Amino acid sequence: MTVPGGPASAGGPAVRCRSLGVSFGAVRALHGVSLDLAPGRIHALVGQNGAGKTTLAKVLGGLQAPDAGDVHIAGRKLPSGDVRAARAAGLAMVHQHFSLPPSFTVAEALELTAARPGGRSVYRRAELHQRWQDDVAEIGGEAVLSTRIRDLPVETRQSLEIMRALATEARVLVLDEPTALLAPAAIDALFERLRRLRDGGVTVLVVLHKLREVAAVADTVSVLRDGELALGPIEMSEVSQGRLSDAIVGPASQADRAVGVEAATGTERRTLLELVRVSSRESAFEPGLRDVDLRVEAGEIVGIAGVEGNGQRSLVSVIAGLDVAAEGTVLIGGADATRAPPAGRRLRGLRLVPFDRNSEGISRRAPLWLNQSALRLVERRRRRLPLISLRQYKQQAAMEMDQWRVRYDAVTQPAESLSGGNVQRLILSRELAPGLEVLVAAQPTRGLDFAATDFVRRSLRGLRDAGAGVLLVSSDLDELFENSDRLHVMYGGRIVARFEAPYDRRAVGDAMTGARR
Amino acid sequence: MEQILATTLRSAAPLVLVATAGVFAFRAGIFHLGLEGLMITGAFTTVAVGEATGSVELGILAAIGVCMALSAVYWWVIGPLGANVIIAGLGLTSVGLGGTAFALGAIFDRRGSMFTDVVLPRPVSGTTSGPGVIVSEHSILVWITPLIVLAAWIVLRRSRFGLRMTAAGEYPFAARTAGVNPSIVRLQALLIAGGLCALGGAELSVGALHNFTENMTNGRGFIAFVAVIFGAWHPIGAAFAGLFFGFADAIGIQSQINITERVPREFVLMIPFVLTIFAVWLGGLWRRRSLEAEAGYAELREPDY
Amino acid sequence: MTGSLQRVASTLLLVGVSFLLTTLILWASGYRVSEVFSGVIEGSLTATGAATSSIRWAIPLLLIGLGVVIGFRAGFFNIGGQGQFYVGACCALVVSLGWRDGPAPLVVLCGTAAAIMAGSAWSLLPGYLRVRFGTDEVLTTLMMNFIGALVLQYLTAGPMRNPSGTGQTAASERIPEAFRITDGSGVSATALLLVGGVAVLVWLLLERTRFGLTIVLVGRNPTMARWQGIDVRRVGLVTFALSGALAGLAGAVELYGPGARLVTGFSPEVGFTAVVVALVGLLSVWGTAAAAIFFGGLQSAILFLPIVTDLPPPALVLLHGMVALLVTVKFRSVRWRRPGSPAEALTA
Amino acid sequence: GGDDDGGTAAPEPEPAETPATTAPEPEGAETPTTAAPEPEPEPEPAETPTAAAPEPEPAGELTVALVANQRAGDLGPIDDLVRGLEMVEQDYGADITFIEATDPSTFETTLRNLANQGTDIVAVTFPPMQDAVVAVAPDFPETRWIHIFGFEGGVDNLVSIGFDYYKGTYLAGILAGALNTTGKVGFVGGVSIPPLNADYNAFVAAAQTKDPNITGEAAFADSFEDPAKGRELGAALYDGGVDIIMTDAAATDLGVIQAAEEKGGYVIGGSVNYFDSSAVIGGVLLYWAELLHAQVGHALSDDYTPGYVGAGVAEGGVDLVVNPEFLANGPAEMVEIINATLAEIDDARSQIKDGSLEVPFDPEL
Ligand SMILES: Nc1ncnc2c1ncn2[C@@H]1O[C@H](COP(=O)(O)OP(=O)(O)OP(=O)(O)O)[C@@H](O)[C@H]1O
Ligand SMILES: Nc1ncnc2c1ncn2[C@@H]1O[C@H](COP(=O)(O)OP(=O)(O)OP(=O)(O)O)[C@@H](O)[C@H]1O
Ligand SMILES: [Mg+2]
Ligand SMILES: [Mg+2]
Repeated sequence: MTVPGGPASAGGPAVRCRSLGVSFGAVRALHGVSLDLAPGRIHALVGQNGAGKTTLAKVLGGLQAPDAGDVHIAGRKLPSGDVRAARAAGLAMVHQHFSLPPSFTVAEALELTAARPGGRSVYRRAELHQRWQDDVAEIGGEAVLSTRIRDLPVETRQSLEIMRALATEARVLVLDEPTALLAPAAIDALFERLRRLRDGGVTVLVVLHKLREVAAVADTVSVLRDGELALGPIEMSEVSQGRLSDAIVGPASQADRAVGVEAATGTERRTLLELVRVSSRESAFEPGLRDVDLRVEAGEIVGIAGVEGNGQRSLVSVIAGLDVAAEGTVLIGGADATRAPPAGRRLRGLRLVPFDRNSEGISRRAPLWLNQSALRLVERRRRRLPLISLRQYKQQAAMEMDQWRVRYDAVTQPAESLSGGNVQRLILSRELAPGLEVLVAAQPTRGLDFAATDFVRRSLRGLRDAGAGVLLVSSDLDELFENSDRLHVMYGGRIVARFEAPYDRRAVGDAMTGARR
Repeated sequence: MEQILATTLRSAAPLVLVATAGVFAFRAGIFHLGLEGLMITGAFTTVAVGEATGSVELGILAAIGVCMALSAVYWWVIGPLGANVIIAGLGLTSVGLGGTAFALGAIFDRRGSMFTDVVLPRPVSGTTSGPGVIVSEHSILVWITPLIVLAAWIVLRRSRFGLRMTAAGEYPFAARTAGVNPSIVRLQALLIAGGLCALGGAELSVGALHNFTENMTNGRGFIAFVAVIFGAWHPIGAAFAGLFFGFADAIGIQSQINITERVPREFVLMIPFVLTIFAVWLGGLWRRRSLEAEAGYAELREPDY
Repeated sequence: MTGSLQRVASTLLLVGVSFLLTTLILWASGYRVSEVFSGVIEGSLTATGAATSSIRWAIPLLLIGLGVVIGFRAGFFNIGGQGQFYVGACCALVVSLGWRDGPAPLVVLCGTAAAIMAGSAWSLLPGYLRVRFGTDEVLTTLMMNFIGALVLQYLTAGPMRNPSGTGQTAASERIPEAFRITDGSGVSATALLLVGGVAVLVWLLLERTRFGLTIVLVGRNPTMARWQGIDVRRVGLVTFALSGALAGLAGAVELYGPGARLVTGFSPEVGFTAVVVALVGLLSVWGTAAAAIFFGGLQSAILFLPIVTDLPPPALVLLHGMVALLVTVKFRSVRWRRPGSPAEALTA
Repeated sequence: GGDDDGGTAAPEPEPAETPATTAPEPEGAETPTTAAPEPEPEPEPAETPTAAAPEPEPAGELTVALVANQRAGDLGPIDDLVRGLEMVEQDYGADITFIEATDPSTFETTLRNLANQGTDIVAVTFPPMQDAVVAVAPDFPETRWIHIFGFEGGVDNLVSIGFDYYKGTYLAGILAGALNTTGKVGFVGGVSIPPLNADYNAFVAAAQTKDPNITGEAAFADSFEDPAKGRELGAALYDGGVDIIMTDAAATDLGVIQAAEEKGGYVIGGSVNYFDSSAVIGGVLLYWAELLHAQVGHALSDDYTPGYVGAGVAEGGVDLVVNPEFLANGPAEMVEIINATLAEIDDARSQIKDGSLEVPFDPEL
């Protein structure tokens, strides 16, 4: 259980991978990856969705035994697929997916995943809390220790994941897309922290998608493409942005083309979605809506900015019909839909990209084609026989997924076998299909690689140009600035500020933090 | 009243022991429907080995051993071999019920039942009136049961081992990221459960009685299973649920005797079941199970297709 | 297709292994094992009336099992088939004896309708508690089983007890012969058509309607289903009702078919066996049908075995247990990945 | 000692069929039967109304089956019947089959299977199987059917032997009433089904003839195989002021007897196998083994006559027997009362026989 102390032996890499290979059935997630990470630096790992980044991270962390090759840490070979050995060797991980059991209290989760040497294995609650009280200071202090993981807001959960990885005094820290769920300020704080760790001699490997973030934090960068190391590790100073994106996308690959979604109507100004003085009840970790007025017209993208947890979720839920507006009116396509069930709203052309793709967007254990076809199940169709053809469903699903370049093997595989970004593509392929009048997109590019991100944004703009209305809820200000025709800021369940392009980053930021009303 | 309490304790003890076994299994993520089979196996083995060796301690040890071995088989079938947890569990129950009855014939050439002199001691015995009745005529296992429940609570809720077990059951990925092999943890949980079922069976055959009778568990394993759910998978909760069912039994017995003007018997017999539904409903109102717990649970129950 | 062939083969193999293990135990205890094997074949297939009897036992298993399939697909662990079966049979009985002079087809129709409604009602109570309050349905449906058995006991020992004869049995009067759809063997063209028709309908519902797909989505992830605009509660209630209706129908078929009267505690295991059948059938309709026939054959064989062998009754329970313990063992393989799939083309 | 003071009113004994009676040796241990059921010590087997001498057929061909609707291992009727079946095997060289059919819906299939296999004689047990045997028997005229505890007389190849066990419990009730000191007598049944309810009512009615203030308490275990519950029921009854319990619950009885031993109460059971226990005063017995043996003989004989025969208290097929051990070693004052009551019981028995005493059959609780 001792952590190898002192700086790594001079000259030798902190982490050395030699010709790693991992296959899942016919998919080669990793192939011949050899990679040396110099000690005491921040290494970024980038690549498209499904390129194998998570798989590589898992191999390092001992969660996935490679089919070929091996991993050395500080010159010593790790037994393959052994989490404890990796941790004993001083490697800690922050996973792309949450890795703490929801019903555990924070203290219990820490004790489970980050137990330090010493401490009795049978404990009293008070004792346990004492053990961990210093660590949680920055995420809410002692009070948070007895909170259950499932009751924590997403960001806090993410911070906790990072915190518990650091708690073990790791010499090598691997973070898989740690920024995906964080607000800009939190990202800055995280990077600051990583730099401090680096300065303290810790070697960091961080999986990122946004090149801006890579530039901000990384010392070196490596690129995975189709399971192979396409570039790096190379000093940031030696690589241009263009070369990096070429390496990610690959020379032969063309940019995704936007999908031509035909919006149902022409471009005449028509209010597609309207909320009039809507209030709703608050939920566990979000304020309810308070007197929200909102209008989305045909041919425009309305952005919703705000620090997460300021009512964005309530807003989307009320529009989707999952929450009932306590007061006020919701109009969809000009007709009152305040009391309409979710299905009714879908029929009027409302499309949704939910916040949490894994729990709300897909059914992880259902086959891909069924996930893709979900929306077609609530459509009302006039037919003599209510019988359908599965083959037709599968074919159509395959077609639409191919159009969105979802990477999959067979339409019958369960959705959980897709990489994170591909799940998002699957959702988009379902929601951005004909019949769309107004789209509510919550964090539509979260977790997407940059090419896909660009693709999604262009698709949203394409939708707008074709006459649809889009409500874009995002925590990425650049995304909002680039795409929104109008921008609202939510704070504490209210819309506290409304902006028109061109935007003043400073003013928007002030509104988000409540500094401006 | 004293009698009702005494009956409650005696009827509850085997239920509580087996429910505690169920809690271990549930926490580790196994929807264990083989409890009944393990229980009857425990009851039989205690009597059989007790008779053969003349020692009740050896009988119980052997029962624990046999039940653990069966549990290991069960683990192997549902784990490495990937069989359906529920069906294999029901199968285990049939194997236990059929196997013990068969063994009774094959080994002892008996049919139906078998007496033994080798029984558990009773710390207090012979009290016939007053509050002393409450604690009288209970085998030592009844006395030990609360300690076992307490120990189970500490192990499950106040130890790293328990954290690992709960994590493995609730969210195997989390367990794996913590360097825990969920499969091994499940084996451990099943072994513990097997031992506890053996005790539950032994209490029935050499604690409350001094014989083994085919099928003598008479559905108690399933009632214990219900107690686990009723008790929200918590060792203390399940123990109280077991007590509740024991109490319902005692009340049922007393009401048979004391209610002279009879409502149709069947309706009286329905009362505990209706009460259980009501209690579960009410309990659900008080504390809605979390989505996550539910999802984990659904995954447990959800077979592949 | 090869996948399902593989499954069938592995199921058969596992059943063989179970038999082997059991016979090993029997052999070690000094029984003649060759008899057991031939007895199983005879008892389920070749002996006089054996095939019929296999089908007779398969019928209730199939009907209740299909209900289980519907419930499980929607994510509800409705194990209340036994109780629903009982109250279905009870209601059919009350109708049939209450209106014993009525025109046979009409009475049978009404009785069946009553059974279906009773079964759904018995299932809807836990169903409502589940979708409305999140009350655990495993527990409530289990409890409803016990209550259903008591309802049957009450009726057969009380108001519906056969008043003629000796009064020594908790059993109802027999229904008029005109009402019956089979003789004592439990198999007739009518019964087979009915059950086959129901199976086809269920298959169409599950595999060829949007509702069938909706059920799967709800079962896999209700949250996602809600986001997709699916009324999860309604789907839940409908599936509960359908499960109960099928079990209730099985009760009616039992009464109008082989039973002709109700006896307290008849077919006490059929509800649980149906759960096994549905799971062994991998929650597909035809798989369930095959599993029902298999378990019907097993039941028939188990009734037959003691006649031709010297096996003691517990050995049969043991055998049944062994089969259940092993029959769902999977030979794991990465099933959904085929070479030459689109993803391969993409990566190549 | 196999002698029985409350003996039957001398039906014709059939020594030919009486199994070798071994007097049970009282074992020193106070545990109830740890040994396999001893053959019936009763020297007088059940009267077979058609007293035909058996003429064993050439061995090897004959197949005889017994289908029981309860499980064996009850130390009671089923075990006795199995013993009778084994006697048939010995005496007639028959190939025997014993089947437990506990699920009523399997009765018909099982009977048909047996007949289809060419079984010569099929015996079935107890009233619940009546419908099945009546439905199946006519389809298989080659097979001769015996219904033990049945009431149907109109089938060509079926002999039904009817018992009136409740009249036996009536006799037990007289004894219980005489011995009772607490004003309460108890009854433990397996499941509250009509025949057991009737047994209980007759038992209490008889006790009340001794003292109209005596009340009865009935309790049911809802299982015939739950001795643990039997123990609690027994304990509750004794604690509730009952001093004598009539038990009628197969394997559940074992728990009731244990409760009696622990609580100092007394039991009247349903099997001679319980007589090892010092708490068992006696039993309402049927001579199952002998009856089956004799009926098989009858079915094989030339003057086979199908139809209904009564074999109840009046015919000597059901009787109250006092535990000889208890008479020898029981508390003196109780033995005295028992001896004093025997005459009265004899009276009741003969009144039942000549019809002057009508024991009510009341299947409702
Ligand atoms: N458990 C698994 N079973 C089958 N295939 C898998 C599994 N895990 C990953 N894959 C496949 O391996 C490939 C690499 O996946 P990985 O998760 O490493 O991608 P990634 O680079 O992390 O992508 P993203 O940016 O979307 O998270 C993908 O094609 C994915 O579908
Ligand atoms: N998975 C679950 N499903 C349903 N209810 C649960 C579940 N887990 C816990 N509960 C309920 O929440 C309560 C608290 O649960 P938990 O097991 O975490 O114990 P706790 O409050 O931490 O208690 P303790 O102090 O004993 O550790 C339990 O008593 C139970 O009622
Ligand atoms: Mg990833
Ligand atoms: Mg607590």
